[in-house]
Amino acid sequence: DGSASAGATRPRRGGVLRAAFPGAGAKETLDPHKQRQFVDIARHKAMFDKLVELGPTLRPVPRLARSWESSADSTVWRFRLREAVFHDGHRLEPEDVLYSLHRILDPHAADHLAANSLSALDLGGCRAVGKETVELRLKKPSAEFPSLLAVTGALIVRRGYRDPEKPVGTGAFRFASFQAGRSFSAHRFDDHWAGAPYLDELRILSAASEARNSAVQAGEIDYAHEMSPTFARLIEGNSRVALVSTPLSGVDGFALKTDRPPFDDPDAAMAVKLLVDRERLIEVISGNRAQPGNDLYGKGYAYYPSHLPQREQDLAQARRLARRSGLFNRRLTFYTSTVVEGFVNAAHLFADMAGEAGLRVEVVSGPPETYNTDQLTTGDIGNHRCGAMPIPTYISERLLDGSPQNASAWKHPDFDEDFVHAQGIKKETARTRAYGALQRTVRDEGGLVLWGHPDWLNAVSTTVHGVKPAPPNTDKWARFDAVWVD
Amino acid sequence: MTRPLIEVRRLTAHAADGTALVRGVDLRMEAGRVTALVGPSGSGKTTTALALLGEAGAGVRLSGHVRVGETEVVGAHGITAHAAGVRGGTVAYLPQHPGNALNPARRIGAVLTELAALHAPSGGGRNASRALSRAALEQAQLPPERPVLRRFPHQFSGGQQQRVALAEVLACGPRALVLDEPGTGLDTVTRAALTRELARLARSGPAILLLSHDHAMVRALADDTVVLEAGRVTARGTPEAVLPAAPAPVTVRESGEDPDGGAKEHPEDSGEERPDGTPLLQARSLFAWHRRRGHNVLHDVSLRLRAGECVGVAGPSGSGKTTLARCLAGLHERLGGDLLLDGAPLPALVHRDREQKRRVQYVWQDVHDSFDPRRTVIDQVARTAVRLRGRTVDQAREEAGALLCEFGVPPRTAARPPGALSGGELQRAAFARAALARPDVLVCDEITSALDAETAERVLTHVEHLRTTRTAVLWISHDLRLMRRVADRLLVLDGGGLAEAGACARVLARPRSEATRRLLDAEERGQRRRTALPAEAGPHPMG
Amino acid sequence: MARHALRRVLLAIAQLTLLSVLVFLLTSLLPGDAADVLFNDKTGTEQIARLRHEMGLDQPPAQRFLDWAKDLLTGDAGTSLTGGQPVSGIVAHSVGATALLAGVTAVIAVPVALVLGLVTGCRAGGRLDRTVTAVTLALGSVPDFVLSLALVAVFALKLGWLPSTWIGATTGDLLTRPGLLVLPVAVLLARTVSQLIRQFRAGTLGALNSGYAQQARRLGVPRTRLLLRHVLPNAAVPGVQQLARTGDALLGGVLVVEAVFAVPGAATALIEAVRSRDVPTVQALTLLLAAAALFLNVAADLVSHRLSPRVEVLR
Amino acid sequence: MSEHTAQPPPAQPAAPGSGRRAWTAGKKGTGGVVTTVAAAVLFAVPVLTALFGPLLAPLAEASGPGAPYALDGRHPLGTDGLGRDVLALLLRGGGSTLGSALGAVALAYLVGGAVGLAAAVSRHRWVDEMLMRPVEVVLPIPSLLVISLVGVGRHGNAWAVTMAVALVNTPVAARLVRAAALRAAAGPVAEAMRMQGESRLRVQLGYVGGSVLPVVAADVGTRVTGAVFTVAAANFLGLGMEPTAPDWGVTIAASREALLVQPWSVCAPAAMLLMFTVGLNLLGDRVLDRRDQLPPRGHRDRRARDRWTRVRRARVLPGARKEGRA
Ligand SMILES: Nc1ncnc2c1ncn2[C@@H]1O[C@H](COP(=O)(O)OP(=O)(O)OP(=O)(O)O)[C@@H](O)[C@H]1O
Ligand SMILES: Nc1ncnc2c1ncn2[C@@H]1O[C@H](COP(=O)(O)OP(=O)(O)OP(=O)(O)O)[C@@H](O)[C@H]1O
Ligand SMILES: [Mg+2]
Ligand SMILES: [Mg+2]
Repeated sequence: DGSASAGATRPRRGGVLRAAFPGAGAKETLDPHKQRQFVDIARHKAMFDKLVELGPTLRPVPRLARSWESSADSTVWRFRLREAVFHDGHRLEPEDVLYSLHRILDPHAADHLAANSLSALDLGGCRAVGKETVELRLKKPSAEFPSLLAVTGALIVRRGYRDPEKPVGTGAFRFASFQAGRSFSAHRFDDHWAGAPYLDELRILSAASEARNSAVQAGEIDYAHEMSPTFARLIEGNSRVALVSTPLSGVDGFALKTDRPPFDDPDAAMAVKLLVDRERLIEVISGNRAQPGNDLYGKGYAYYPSHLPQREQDLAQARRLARRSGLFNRRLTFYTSTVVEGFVNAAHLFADMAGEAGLRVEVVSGPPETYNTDQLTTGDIGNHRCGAMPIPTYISERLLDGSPQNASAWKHPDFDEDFVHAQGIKKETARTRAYGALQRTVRDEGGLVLWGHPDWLNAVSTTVHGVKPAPPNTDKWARFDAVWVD
Repeated sequence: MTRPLIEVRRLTAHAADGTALVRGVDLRMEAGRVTALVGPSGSGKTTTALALLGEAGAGVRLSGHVRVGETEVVGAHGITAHAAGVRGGTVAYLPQHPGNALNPARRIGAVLTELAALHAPSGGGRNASRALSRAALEQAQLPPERPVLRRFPHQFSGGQQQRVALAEVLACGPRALVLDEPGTGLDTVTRAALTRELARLARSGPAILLLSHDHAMVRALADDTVVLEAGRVTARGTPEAVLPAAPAPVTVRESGEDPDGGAKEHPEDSGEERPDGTPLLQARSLFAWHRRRGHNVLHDVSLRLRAGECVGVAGPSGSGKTTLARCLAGLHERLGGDLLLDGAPLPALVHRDREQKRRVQYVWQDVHDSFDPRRTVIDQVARTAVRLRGRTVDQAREEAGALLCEFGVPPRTAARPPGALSGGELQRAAFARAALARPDVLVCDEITSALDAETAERVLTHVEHLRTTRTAVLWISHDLRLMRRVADRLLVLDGGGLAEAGACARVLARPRSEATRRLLDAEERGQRRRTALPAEAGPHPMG
Repeated sequence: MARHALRRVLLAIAQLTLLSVLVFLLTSLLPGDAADVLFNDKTGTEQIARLRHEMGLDQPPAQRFLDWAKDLLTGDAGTSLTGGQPVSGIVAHSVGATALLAGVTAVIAVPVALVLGLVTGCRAGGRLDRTVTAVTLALGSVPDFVLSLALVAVFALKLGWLPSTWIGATTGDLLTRPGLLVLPVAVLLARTVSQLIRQFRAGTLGALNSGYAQQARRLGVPRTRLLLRHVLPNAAVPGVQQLARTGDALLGGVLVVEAVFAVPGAATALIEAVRSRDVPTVQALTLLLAAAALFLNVAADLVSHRLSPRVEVLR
Repeated sequence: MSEHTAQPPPAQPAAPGSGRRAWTAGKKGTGGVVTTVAAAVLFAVPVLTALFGPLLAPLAEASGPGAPYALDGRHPLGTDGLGRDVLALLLRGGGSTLGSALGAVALAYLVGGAVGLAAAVSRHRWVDEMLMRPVEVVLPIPSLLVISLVGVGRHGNAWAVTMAVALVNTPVAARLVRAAALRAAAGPVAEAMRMQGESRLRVQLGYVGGSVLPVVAADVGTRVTGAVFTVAAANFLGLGMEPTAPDWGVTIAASREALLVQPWSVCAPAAMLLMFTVGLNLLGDRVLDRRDQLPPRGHRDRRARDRWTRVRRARVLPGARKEGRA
């Protein structure tokens, strides 16, 4: 299963593609540096390009940057640019890249999303080298810098870009119209550097899940993003709609707070890891559309230590460890929320499993709007979900002392040091080894119970071809350059 | 002999519990003739009259034969399906309680015009209907002016409402009119004018069935009289033959003598208060208004009531009698001036304590509206003794039952809901409800208007009895003859102001105000035979 | 009447003012603010603080309210905290669709309910009454989303007669494709009509049992006329009051309908704004909706006042 | 015309005596009884389920959890999204749904009705104003806003949502009751009762309340329905109870996507709610019709009261008998 392009006709020019994404109302924006929602990202992807994108295994792949190289200490990076043209005919130059980076890191624009990841840039030290190359200097060494340029919101805009209402990019589609929370449309850009797309027009529409469900079945839209496993069951055998299912598109799990009792004791955390019934969770929460997790992030991605044995449920051992660490005497709080569909279900399912093993878990539900922040301080256990990103990014965002989303409160200075060190290793095999060791530590002692890697489900009308499975946030995801309709 | 317009043969009516209400009544009504149906309260007059329209009260079964025009309205098996066809155009009925027969949400002009248009023989257009409706209003003794036409029913006094309802009936231009107590609530002047108008009307075509306790009116109008007693016809004939002889005129004017031979042995009363003793109830310079302050319907009215005294209030319809009564009862709160009970200020009803409530009681003019349609009458009457005199439920019930019996309302009747009582029965129940409080001040708003002489006598006897227990009575009535019997002093209201006050005998004998004189004149003329009337009829064309 | 109306309008303005304070207070009491929500998943405390400053959220609430009110008086509803676009634009874009849905629903619901209410009221207990009562009740008792999903499944997916959503449709499309309105309006009608019918029926029953209806019948007023001219004005009173509340009830229903049919409407916008603590947008939408509700209420009061003059006079 | 008189009058249905009867002919037939029984059954099934279901639920749960939205032989009504037995959910979930909806409406009517009654019955304009002005301020707040504010502010708290639903219904109830009560309270019957010294309570509840009853009864059913759906809509938005709570409304909202995959998971609880509201409304109608049709309350009251006094006399002081006769 997977791609809807199977048995496709020959690519054909022309036509309109109507793609629906979950909307975010007034929050939706045209400003590529403020993007936050999938629907924004999809829109911006049509109109803009990044220097670097992420490939299917979350390795950086060239986009506007044709190639790159770094100094020996990985502090100075040179990117050679493509011969790309903006929608207004202006040719892409290093100054555009520098302007974009300055704009992203503008201290007055607090809501530029990539600012955090790119804060390692030493803007003063960046410069153009000729007409084709841009040289970027970092404050501290990082062998992972190219993948940081692929983060959300790191799009390259035209020099002097100010009015978000008039977007000018190098993307495959030219802006036509936009209404926040409703619709967006863009036309084919014939001078696109990778060749013009097939579609005449791309419409990206916002709609809640109910509406996407029925609209894609009724043929009112051609592409529906983010569908549920129940929907997948519903359209089994439907000749008009096909499912594009992307395996390994992230991770589902639980986060145990390791900076306080009881989970500051690795035995207690291990007891929990051993008692969860991963199959049952996958069956219920992911509708059997997931692969079991091994308490490791990034299955199938670069740097994933795939040689480690799959962790299985072992109730006897779990009980032993629980008793030893005094888990039975405590009342555990599972702090959950409806922020993501399935969180509360998973929490209750977990509570049941834990209850069978003799643990007392109380599920408490918090406001979804601030869940991710609240979760950092509330409860002993929380939900954990993470989309696709490179493993080093994951570590830096979730497992370091200063990480903004350190849900398992994994705070170990030596771990942080090792990570910084690993990031600086230029040689890939050695770096892989170093990352592997770090991940292993977290798997055995950390507080992440990562039980599944769910499939990402999109629905596509059978008249649409060329939609490839790709994890969200990667290059081919929500990219409609190579899509055509009958 | 021509075939009569309406023919009733062996009409019987049975209540749900099997009681016979009407037992084999025969009746004929012919065009241009007035038939009067008289008889004591509760004798079945209303029941019989309703049968002409093919109607009966809740649970009442009719049988016999009623033919209206060519239509059989009641047959052996009860009301026929054709009955609806005669209503309005052929037979129009004026109900005994007109108050709730008027649509509260509609201006009276609109309804009148609508009815006129509905029953007009050949359309005639809007203007014709409007003219008809104005004519009807005029016949009913209301000025056919725009401000009146634009009023809502609640903006009329009791007597005015009666006339509005009558105007609605007349606007239909029916072939037969059934008028159930058309004279209740009307002052003597209006009543006389109405009587004249009805006489004219009868001659112009329709047959009229007149249900009335007012023998004067019956004498003045009726060609035939049918006396009903306990549901049976006991006498028939001309009014002279059937009715008791007309009483002597109320007053012998300018005689200076007490014409009633000293029925009341009070000393002459110049109308001024004796200086000694605080009055029981005193009103000083009362003003009252309805919609806007300043638009007063009572101006500067003062009165005093002493224990055991009965003060009568008379005056044309709409002169503010009910408003005055309601002020005293504490029901009308838009008022200025002082109210004193035993020298202490008397607040509005809501602020009265239980004792104050007990001491001042009021009997409604429109009794029908003052009873909860969902509870039995006896229950409602008895509550007074429970609440105001602390009796147990059973004691109160016994007392109420006894009192109602005294007034001629048997327990079995009182155990029904108000809708299943006759107009007079309900009026007596309302009186009993107030009397049960053993009040110090009893305000009676036309409480004998639906009663025949005999029944009224029972009520009067009780009023006398109350007075012997030092109860003061404020007696509002249009019946000046009765007033003379009952009242010590008389107040005459006109246009909201006090036209005259003084000893009853004096006022009736030597009226000083124009208003009183008019009322008395009309009364006097009303006593004369019908033949004496038409000369002075006004120019009111009909249809 | 005119004085009465003027009083009501002045009162409505006072009410709106009070309401805006109330709503502002309530939204301020919610956990978190727009900055928190905006950066919920990419937290950097320092970034949040900057953002908060930029949004003016670091000012005391009273100050913020006054600023907002001052701007509003000059006709400026402010800018959205989350999207940065003018609030007036958000309101303008979202209210139209909702107003259209609610309006069409009301235009259909009122006459239908009136007729059915009258007819069932005067045949209470009859077969027609029982049928209508049961059917409308049942329809009104099916949860909105179940009804919408079922209607979509049958009429859009199975039969293909009607479009299933408004996705991608513009307001102009509504005129050329009236089919878009059918299903959403049908869902909204189910509850509205059912409620209205009940009120009108009850009113009719009461009015028919009254003395004046009886007298009108005695005076030969034919059935239809009796119903329309005599009974209706009195029977309509409870229904009219209900009607005033229909706006609110519709809004609740509209939310579900907006989600299922992807209608870009005010209910969705309101919830979205509450979710993202976008106070200016919440305020603007609430005031607008409240003004609509007030308008309906005032209208209902005036109509009731006209329909039962007796009551107000007594006050 | 003359033909009519010549023929014998057509046999009559139940005497179309009073006007009302003529207009509502046929009420007395067997149809009425059938409807009453049907209404009672409709009403009783969900109520009994709500009351006694939890006792039976373990039986339904005996077969253990299944696959999500499965329709296998082990679960008579299949399973829900968490693989729980739908029948068991149905048995467990009535109390909270009916409880919170009824509770919210009852509270709304208790508070709002009292305010409305008091405002209507009070002869003081300022009392009326004082009571109704706040109500009028709250009235136009979109209930959606209140629900979402409460839902967001006090997340997942069933009580909070119940209170919010009650809150949004309170002003409505107040206005409705006031409007209906005003007519009665301003009428002569209320005046007469006051004149008789009846307590305020009796005037208000006994008479004015009684006159308001038809309007309220017509409203209560729809209001309960509305409350159920408001709660369900709150869940639909993720503002209400936990999405896993075994509550009918929650179950409907949570399983809505599976309407066509596992219809029972939505239809069974929806049917329960439907039966409840339809039954409730029909019963309300029946009671009202009966009230208008049968001999007035007084009859029944009196008999009941006589019986009661007799019992009391027989049991309590023998002296009371004498006193009673005195
Ligand atoms: N609600 C009202 N609004 C305006 N005017 C009213 C209202 N009620 C009564 N009126 C007017 O007030 C005046 C006095 O009315 P009131 O009822 O006191 O008269 P009355 O003397 O009792 O008459 P009747 O003998 O006909 O009963 C009348 O002219 C009447 O039209
Ligand atoms: N629906 C009813 N059910 C049972 N009895 C009734 C019903 N309506 C009236 N009655 C009784 O029938 C008798 C006759 O009533 P009816 O109204 O015809 O009297 P009436 O002659 O018009 O008296 P009044 O002069 O007092 O109006 C009364 O005793 C009354 O109590
Ligand atoms: Mg009578
Ligand atoms: Mg009067």
